[in-house]
Amino acid sequence: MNTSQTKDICTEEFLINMGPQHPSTHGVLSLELKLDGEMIRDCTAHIGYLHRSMEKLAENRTYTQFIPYTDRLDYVASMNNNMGYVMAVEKLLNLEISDRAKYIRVIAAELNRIASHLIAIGTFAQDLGAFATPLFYCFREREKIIDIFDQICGNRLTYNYMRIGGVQFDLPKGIDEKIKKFIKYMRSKVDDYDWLLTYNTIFLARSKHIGLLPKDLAINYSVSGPNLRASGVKWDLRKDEPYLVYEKLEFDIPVGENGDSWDRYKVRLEEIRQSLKIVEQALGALPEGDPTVKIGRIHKPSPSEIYLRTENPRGELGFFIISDGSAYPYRLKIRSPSFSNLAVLPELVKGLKIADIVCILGSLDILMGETDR
Amino acid sequence: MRTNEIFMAIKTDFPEARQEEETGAVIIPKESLLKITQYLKNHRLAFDNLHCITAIDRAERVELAYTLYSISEHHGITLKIYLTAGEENVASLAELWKSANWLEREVYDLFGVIFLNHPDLRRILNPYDWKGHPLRKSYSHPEVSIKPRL
Amino acid sequence: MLMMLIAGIAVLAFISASAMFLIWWERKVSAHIQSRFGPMRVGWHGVLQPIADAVKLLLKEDIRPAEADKLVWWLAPFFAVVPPVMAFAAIPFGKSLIPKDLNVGILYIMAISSVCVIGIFMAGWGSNNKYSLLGGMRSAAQIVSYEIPMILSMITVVMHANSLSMQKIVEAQSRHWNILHPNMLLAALVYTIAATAEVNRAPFDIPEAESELVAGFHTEYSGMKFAMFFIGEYTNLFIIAAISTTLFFGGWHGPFLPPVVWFLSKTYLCIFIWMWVRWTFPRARVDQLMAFAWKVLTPIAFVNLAITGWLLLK
Amino acid sequence: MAVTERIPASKLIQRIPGGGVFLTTSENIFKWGKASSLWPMTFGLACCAIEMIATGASRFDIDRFGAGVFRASPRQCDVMIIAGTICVKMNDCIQRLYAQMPEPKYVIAMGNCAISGGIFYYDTYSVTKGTDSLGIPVDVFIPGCPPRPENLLFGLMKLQEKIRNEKDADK
Repeated sequence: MNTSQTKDICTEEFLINMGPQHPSTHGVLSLELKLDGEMIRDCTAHIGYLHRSMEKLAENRTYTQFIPYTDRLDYVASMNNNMGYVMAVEKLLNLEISDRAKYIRVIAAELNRIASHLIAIGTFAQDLGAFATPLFYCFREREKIIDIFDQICGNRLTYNYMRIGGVQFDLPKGIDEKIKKFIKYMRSKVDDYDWLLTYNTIFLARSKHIGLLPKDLAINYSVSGPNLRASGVKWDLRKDEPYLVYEKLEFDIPVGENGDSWDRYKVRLEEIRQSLKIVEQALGALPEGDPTVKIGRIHKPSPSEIYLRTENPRGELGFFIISDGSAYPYRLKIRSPSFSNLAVLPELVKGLKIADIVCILGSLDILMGETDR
Repeated sequence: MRTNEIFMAIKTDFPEARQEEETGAVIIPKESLLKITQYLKNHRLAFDNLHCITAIDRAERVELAYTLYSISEHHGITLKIYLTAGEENVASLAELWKSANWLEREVYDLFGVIFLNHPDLRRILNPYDWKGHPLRKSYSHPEVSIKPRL
Repeated sequence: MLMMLIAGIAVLAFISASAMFLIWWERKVSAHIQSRFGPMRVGWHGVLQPIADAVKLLLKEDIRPAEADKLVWWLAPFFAVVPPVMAFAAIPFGKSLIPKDLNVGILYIMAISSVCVIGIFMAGWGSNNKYSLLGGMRSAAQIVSYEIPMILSMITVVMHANSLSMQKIVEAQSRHWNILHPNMLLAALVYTIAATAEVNRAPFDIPEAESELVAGFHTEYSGMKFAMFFIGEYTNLFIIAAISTTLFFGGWHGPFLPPVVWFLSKTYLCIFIWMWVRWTFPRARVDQLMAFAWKVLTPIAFVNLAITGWLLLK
Repeated sequence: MAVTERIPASKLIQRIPGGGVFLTTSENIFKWGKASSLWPMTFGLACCAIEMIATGASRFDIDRFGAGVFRASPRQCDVMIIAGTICVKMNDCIQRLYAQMPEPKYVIAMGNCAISGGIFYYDTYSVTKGTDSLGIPVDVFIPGCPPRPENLLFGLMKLQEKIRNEKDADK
């Protein structure tokens, strides 16, 4: 092998397509990786495989008809989407809702936040290779929340529970014992996860210092939600721009230190504990009254524009609604948190291994229904 | 800081800014977009978070609404640009805020607004060989069946 | 000659039965760990499930990718199944129940079971698929680097029994099992970790990493070829469990029950531990795995070797 | 190359005495084997995927029917559960996946979107209206938005029933 031959021996980079159908892309996301052996040189994300043209469709639906579509945006936290949309329309109509409806909305949204974080933690552990066991434990807890929602509004995943001006049904009779029982059960389970998963050596080795998202880069990419708080930015809409009854409730905001995948997981785990505290207080302070809606279903708001954002489990969900006086919105823009959270991925991944991109994608907890709208 | 205080601060340095009556958004001409956004970002107003870009297809013009927020100062503002029907192109803010990269690609994909010197202006949501810009009011697609209105 | 034939057929029957049983047992153990039931509808408690799987895999269309490296691709499953089956020749089931008591028993088993890495690498290269290629390369690196601590921990046992033959190793433990010596315990630990990596299971299953490389080296295999990899993996699992009982847990020694029962129960206990580990731990990354093998396991194995030598010469 | 006319093996065996009995029993065994070990593909599109995972999880445990082994690569699975909305960009991916599956393969269309485009039937330019318009033969349709896990299990049982009384044995 004389020297002339050794010159042209070089390792080629090859292109690998973590295509739309891949066990750990959380839905239909296609990542095109340029690999040098195991090292990732460059990654481009292709989204749009679940683009169901929600915004075009919204222009031909009345404000009430569009509520079920918001369930299918972030289909793991449907209550929070419903709440975000319905509050935006109420702001458009500057409609006041009864106190009991506000408390019910907070309880439903926080329970759904716990369910969404449970899925985030379960799929994150599954992406790190603990095949199915943590995921099925998280789903076992989530089934308990689903039973509560099943009793409240009759559906498992897409609840369509909130209406413009209140909620669809009042809480059924024995529901607060069931929620109290769940809160006690869930507190012991969250400690189990801490003991089982958080300080497991392989889990730490796989997720500590992987995918470091510095504070200013996170803000620059307008990342929001647990991913932003994990980078050390103490920003939560429920505290900084309080809506509904969050200012009356006392809870604190978990913040991570260096914004790596382990911190994002830890922030979500802590947020479950805070949400349990919120639900407990809201349940205690539930006023009497009739939360259901009395006014008609067709609303004709005066021509105007509003933008309202609420704290979704994945980040800040914003609705920009422009009305033109008719019963149909002129333009409805949905600002989805996963869209901006995913934009950070190509930046975090350069120079890491394939196993790390799966870990970072799992820790960012994106959801394709919301990204592609 | 309420929106009109922020508007007064902008008005002093950039006289050409106007305020929309009912929504309180700050309307600025297309040419001075880069200057104003740089001012907003680095000035004490510290708008460090471009939350979302909304395009509205009015009858006679296309409006671009930039929703800006500041995490340190706890305030926000909506910048608006009116693009006349003929030339719908505007400077890209991808260098100032990295979130603008994907947001602008989406507005290009659905509305056809061209963002000048954008890193890679491709479609993001529709297939790359898609004809037309779907969210335009004038857009019509053969297979779309329209749901009868109430 | 006839005896050899009967012994061969008996071992083959035992292998297929144990592979079927292990597949069913793994699904039930993993199900109960995840607080669910596992196969129930196919026969009593899903007992006929492996047979149903086998029948279905038999009927599957056998797809070969167009640009696959035909011969390499076709041979790969054989290289994954044949070595573990051949390794059964030197496993001591009972006092006289050993197919062939080679005087180099342990060396033979180790040599044979390192051939299956070639099978995995051929599968990775042959199926002309980037995921399989990555899986194949990962498995080559992993098995080669975990072979060293495994053999070193075996040598400590061989030094104690001062013979390579499996029967003599078992007889040397007639009074008390090897595991009771402290340095043997350390060797047993090193052996267990290295053996898990040898068989691509649990925290070290990076060659067929479900969540990263779709299905690793056997992405392109369907039908009976995929079943062969499946059976190869479980037979290999039985082999390393059998070796660990022979080396550390006193082979077929046991107070009342016949030796074969003792040997099988100890082996299946070891297999249960491996299954338990598989369904609880996340997966290590490639470079952490290699660093762990070279920087942690091999030094410990060498130190253990030195201590055993010093103890024996004292 | 000349395609020799293939005499089905079943015709030959029937001529041997007692061949018929052997054939029917072996046919039943094959069908029982295919029916009781249907390996689905991990292929969730939208909201129905979450319900599919919930079916695989501990409470509704699809593994009781032998269908719990979710294989990621299309080569090793028999049933493709299309769970969610099929969008225009996803069309050829689904067709390619269906083509990569080895022969005795079945398709379950789970949820209204997979059956007919569901609530995205009107006013959307980027949703294909149902799996049939992709030209993929669907064996079982499971309505619901999303269908409850019990529906999915019942759909699976219906598929197993369909396999059991299939006419030609070599499909």
